[in-house]
Amino acid sequence: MSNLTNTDKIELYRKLVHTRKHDELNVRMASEGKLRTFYHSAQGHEAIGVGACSVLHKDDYLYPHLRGHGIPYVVGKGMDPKPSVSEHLGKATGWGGGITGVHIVDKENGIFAQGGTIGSAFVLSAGFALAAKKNGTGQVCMCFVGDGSVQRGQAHEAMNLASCWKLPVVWVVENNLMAWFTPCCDSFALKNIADMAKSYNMPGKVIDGMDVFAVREAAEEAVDLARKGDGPSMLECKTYRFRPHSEGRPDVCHYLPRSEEEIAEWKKRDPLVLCQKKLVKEKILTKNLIDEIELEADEKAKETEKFALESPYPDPSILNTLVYAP
Amino acid sequence: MSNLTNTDKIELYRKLVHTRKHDELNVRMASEGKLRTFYHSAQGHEAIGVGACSVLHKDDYLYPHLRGHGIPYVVGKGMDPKPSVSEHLGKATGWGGGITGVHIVDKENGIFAQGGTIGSAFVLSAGFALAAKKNGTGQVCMCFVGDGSVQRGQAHEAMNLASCWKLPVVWVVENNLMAWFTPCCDSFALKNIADMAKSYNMPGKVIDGMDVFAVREAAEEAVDLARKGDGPSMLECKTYRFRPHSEGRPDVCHYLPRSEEEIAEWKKRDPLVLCQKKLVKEKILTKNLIDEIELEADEKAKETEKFALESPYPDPSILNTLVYAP
Amino acid sequence: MKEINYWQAIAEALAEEMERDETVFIIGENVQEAPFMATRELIQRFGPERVMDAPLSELAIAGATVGAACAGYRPVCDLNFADFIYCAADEILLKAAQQNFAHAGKVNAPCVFLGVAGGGFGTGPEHSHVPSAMVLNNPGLKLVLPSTPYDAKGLMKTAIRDNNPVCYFFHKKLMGLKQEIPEDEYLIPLGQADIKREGTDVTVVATLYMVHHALEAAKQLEGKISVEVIDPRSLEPLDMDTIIESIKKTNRVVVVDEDTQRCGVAAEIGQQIMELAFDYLDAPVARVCSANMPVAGAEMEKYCIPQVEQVVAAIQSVCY
Amino acid sequence: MKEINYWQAIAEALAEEMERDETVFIIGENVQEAPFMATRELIQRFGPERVMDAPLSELAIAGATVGAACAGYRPVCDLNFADFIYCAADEILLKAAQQNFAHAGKVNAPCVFLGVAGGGFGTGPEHSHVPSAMVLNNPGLKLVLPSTPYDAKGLMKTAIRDNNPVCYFFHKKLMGLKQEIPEDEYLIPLGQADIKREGTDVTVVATLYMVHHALEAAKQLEGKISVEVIDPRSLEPLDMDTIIESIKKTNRVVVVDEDTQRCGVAAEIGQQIMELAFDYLDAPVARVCSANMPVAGAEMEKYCIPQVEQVVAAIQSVCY
Ligand SMILES: Cc1ncc(C[n+]2csc(CCOP(=O)(O)OP(=O)(O)O)c2C)c(N)n1
Ligand SMILES: Cc1ncc(C[n+]2csc(CCOP(=O)(O)OP(=O)(O)O)c2C)c(N)n1
Ligand SMILES: [Mg+2]
Ligand SMILES: [Mg+2]
Repeated sequence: MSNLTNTDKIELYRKLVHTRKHDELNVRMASEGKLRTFYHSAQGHEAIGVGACSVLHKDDYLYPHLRGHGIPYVVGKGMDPKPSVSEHLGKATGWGGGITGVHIVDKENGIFAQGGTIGSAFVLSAGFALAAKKNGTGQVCMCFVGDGSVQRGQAHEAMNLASCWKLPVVWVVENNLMAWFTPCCDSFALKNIADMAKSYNMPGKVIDGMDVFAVREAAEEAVDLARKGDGPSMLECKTYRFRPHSEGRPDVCHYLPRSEEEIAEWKKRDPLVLCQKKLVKEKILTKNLIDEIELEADEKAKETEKFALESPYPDPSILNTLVYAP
Repeated sequence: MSNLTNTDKIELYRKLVHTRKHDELNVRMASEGKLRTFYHSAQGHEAIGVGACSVLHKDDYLYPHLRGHGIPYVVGKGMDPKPSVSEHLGKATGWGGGITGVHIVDKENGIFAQGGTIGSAFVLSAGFALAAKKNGTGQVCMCFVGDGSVQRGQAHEAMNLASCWKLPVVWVVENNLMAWFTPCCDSFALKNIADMAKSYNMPGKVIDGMDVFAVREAAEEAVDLARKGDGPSMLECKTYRFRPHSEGRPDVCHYLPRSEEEIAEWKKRDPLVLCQKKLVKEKILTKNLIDEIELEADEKAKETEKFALESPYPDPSILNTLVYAP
Repeated sequence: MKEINYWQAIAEALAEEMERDETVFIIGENVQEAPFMATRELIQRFGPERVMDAPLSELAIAGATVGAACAGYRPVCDLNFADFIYCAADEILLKAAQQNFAHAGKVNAPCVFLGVAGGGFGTGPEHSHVPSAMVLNNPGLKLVLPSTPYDAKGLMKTAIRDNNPVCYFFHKKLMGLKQEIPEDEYLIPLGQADIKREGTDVTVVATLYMVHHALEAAKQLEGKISVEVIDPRSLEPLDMDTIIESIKKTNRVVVVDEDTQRCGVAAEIGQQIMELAFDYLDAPVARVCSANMPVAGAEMEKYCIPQVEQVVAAIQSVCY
Repeated sequence: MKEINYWQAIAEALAEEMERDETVFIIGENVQEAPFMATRELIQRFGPERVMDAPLSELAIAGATVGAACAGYRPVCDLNFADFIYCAADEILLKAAQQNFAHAGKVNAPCVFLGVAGGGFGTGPEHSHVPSAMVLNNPGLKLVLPSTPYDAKGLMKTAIRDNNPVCYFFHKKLMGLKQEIPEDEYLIPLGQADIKREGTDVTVVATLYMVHHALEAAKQLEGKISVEVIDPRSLEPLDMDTIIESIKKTNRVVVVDEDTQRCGVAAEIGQQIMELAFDYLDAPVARVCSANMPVAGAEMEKYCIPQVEQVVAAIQSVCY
């Protein structure tokens, strides 16, 4: 981290803001009943995707977690989040062509698939990492999952296989202390998920998932290991989701409302606020620059909305041609 | 173990011998082409099933590993191995009624199911343990699996669930260093499987799986924990299979013949030999008693063979009635 | 009589059976909030020991269901989306299904696998399927597909009491459907079709939400074609007698099913009709099913799953 | 021409394709020994980087197959027993099958899922199934079922080159079957049925080992009934044209299939025949399939899977 220039730091802040604004756009459109599918807000999680993806090369493989349906990751990797709303409206310009209303794919930028069953990320990403290793060009695969995903068998099998074969993959666990309505304390017997890495004889680290710089630094280290051929690692980024599991759904723990205090407590460590404070303190961010970035992000979000609304739906006659590749 | 009487010790030896003789019977009949299904010999593994099951109560749940298709476990638990050959001949007196030629079931003695897919043992036994807990009568479930089974997702999910819910289950891993033709060193990234227990915050111990007394002692401890409501544990019993994965199949490591020296080395620690030596040394076993037990086991095996050969096949008209329970 | 909706009917059945039989419990992800049954009644009444929020572990949840069932309990395993049956296929389609058979009837596995099924909300390929054929292709499982609150309640109670594993798929689009049902306890046997509408010209066989498509089609054709709508309510056991009786009268039949067409329910029913009533058929059995493709999401969904117009067209095509 | 047996044909196809295309590799449990193909040729020739012994982890193996395929490789994933498709159903039946569709054709997953299938050795319910219908009910997968060494080789080469995931199930009972095949390279396109025997009275449609049952039945009926045996060789794509052409000549048809009867392949083919050739049918399509039960092991197996006598009887029943 020490080697981040001021520009790098501002860039991370900028990405956080863009992520948040695009997420807010989706949240608003969901509340207006405009989205055609569910939306899982990334608010609270931004620093993870943004920080970790910012160390990736264009040709590195990326498997996003469901939060923000890709936004933090693509923004982190320097891609355009514009196709996000289009996808949610089922438009042809969506990043999955509007076919599912959810999934993201971008071959040029290393995003090859996304699945709707939690945990698949683990095994598919092992496959991307296997390809990376076979390619022999120093590519890595970065795969984002939730704490819940780690409870699935896929996690175990993929981590074991990847470690045995020294596959270049970094698993970033976004531990928001909860999967759907079930808290981690009731669905893990151990405290830190990162400790599970020991079962696979690979590095596992607990990171402050609200601190974009901490995430970036840890990601850089893990990616370096992978690129060098030293195999997989796991980063457990502790975070919190500021909104309900998905928009319009109850916000409960088991069946009782989540604690207001807990939410308020975590919001004090909002990743955007933390980053801004730090950079202001370091005199890297000025009030002007903050406003400028905010404005730019608002503009960008507006553009995204307009683009989505004006985009055409896919031509239904293509559906038949999509079942099998030519 | 200190509290084992001489009779207990002789009984353990007796059970080892009976297990071996019944296994040899199956192996011989397989070589004669008489068995209707495959047979996975337990030779080398006997101390594990015998030692661990000897601490179970009649109403404790038991899920056997595939080695010996149940023999070491039922003998350990004090049940009759007689239906073994019958099952392999597909006879109605087999312990699964001869329907599959493999599976064992004995409700009275706590054996409720066996599956043909490696790893199912983990999740089904979590269910038996859940029932045990709900019953509230201090029952436990003991589940035997191979090292290979631990590589499946079922292992991870079941151990995590059982630990979260403090289910009374003891997982006994028969680590014979190999799953089918693939050695553990190529399919685990860590050395001792028992260390995986840490991921589930439960006790995990490495045991000498050739020493029936060591196995029994560790099992007793783990079962006590489970009965007290302290949840699951894992025992990794290091062992070795003396024969090929299944009868009549090549005996290779990956694709090259297994090392003769390695086999010979391990055979020096044959669980029967170890036990016999120890008890002879302790002057508990005499030459006479050894011969007597050998004779008795031979007799018993002969009886089993005769019983199986004379037993009828199931009436095929029942098949239709078995698809759904009445 | 009292008015009740579809999800309330399911919740009521669960509550009544849990009250009646201590061995019944619910297990699954977030079942305390019961996201798809939108009820907190069960957790409040029966507590976390009998309404068990499990980790995100389909293999363990389904496997533990089978194990506990073998050992004398009657678990109701909530899969969330019925599609998630793929995430525990070994446990459900092999272990649960084959338990009784593979062990010579010595141990059976009475349990219910609950899943919300079907399209209508554009939820995309892994959240919109009605995986019926997969269940039927693996004998040992029963399959219940309720189309009304009355059926949902009566069939759920029977499913829980059945000594076999039962897949019980309920439909997203029916959640709010209201109906008067008896105040008193009632059960509906599995394998008893219900004639949802009488008619004389053509028989339409449908389950779940497709029953409502069939009824709507029948209404649109009123005065022109007299449509009989048969809802088998369970596909295993399947009441072919009622279907064949109807065909003897109408000589024409359309099967409407929301599972994928290929190797689906409609092909099976069509083939059985051919085997049992070939000489009564004036036209080939027509089928209206989900297209032979994954179920697309959002706007594209409607091109993948059966629409009322297709049912109308199929009826017209067999009534030439 | 050279004589070769069924497993050698498969191994030869693999070797030729691995030689030709560096992106082809084999992944699975114990593939170096290749237990079901009884060959060590591949590992000796291509080494452990391309013949990869994986941990006992079906989810990871199948998932990694899909991932690597998306990223430009052409993995051949050996499931061991075809039944083990249940152990990675999400990965195969959803992820592999839907990859192209769900991502608007932007990334496809060219791979082969290999499994040894079927009964004949009494190996019991989780080791004797031919899970065809499950594959067909989940569009996006292709399905190849070779009945001879010639077909096995030519179809495998095509399967590997196909840009889609292909399930390739080969049959235990055919392993030692010998046949002369060309010395030179050849490919067989998917979706091209082969008429394994010409006849005029009745059409029998069969795949895998059932082709041999059909041929045996035809032989037994020689002089009495002239039987045409059609082997579609792949069920997706499925060459219905050849089947329908034959029926136009024979007007009678029996479908023999080793998958479970209910919602199986035979029902689908039967229904399609009804839709496409109803007026040509002089008798209902008959089917001979595995019984609606798990496949029992040992002595009981023969009561569960199709026997030649049943094929003979079905032929006679449609030729009344
Ligand atoms: C296999 C599977 N089971 C259940 C679900 C339903 N589901 C969607 S998101 C989710 C919770 C995921 O939790 P986690 O991985 O912690 O991610 P988070 O939502 O907390 O970011 C669940 C249970 C699913 N999509 N797939
Ligand atoms: C899910 C599944 N995958 C593969 C197999 C094939 N198979 C049978 S036994 C076995 C090896 C098991 O190894 P392990 O668990 O270590 O037991 P061991 O045979 O060494 O005692 C394999 C791969 C199977 N039966 N089930
Ligand atoms: Mg979470
Ligand atoms: Mg082993």
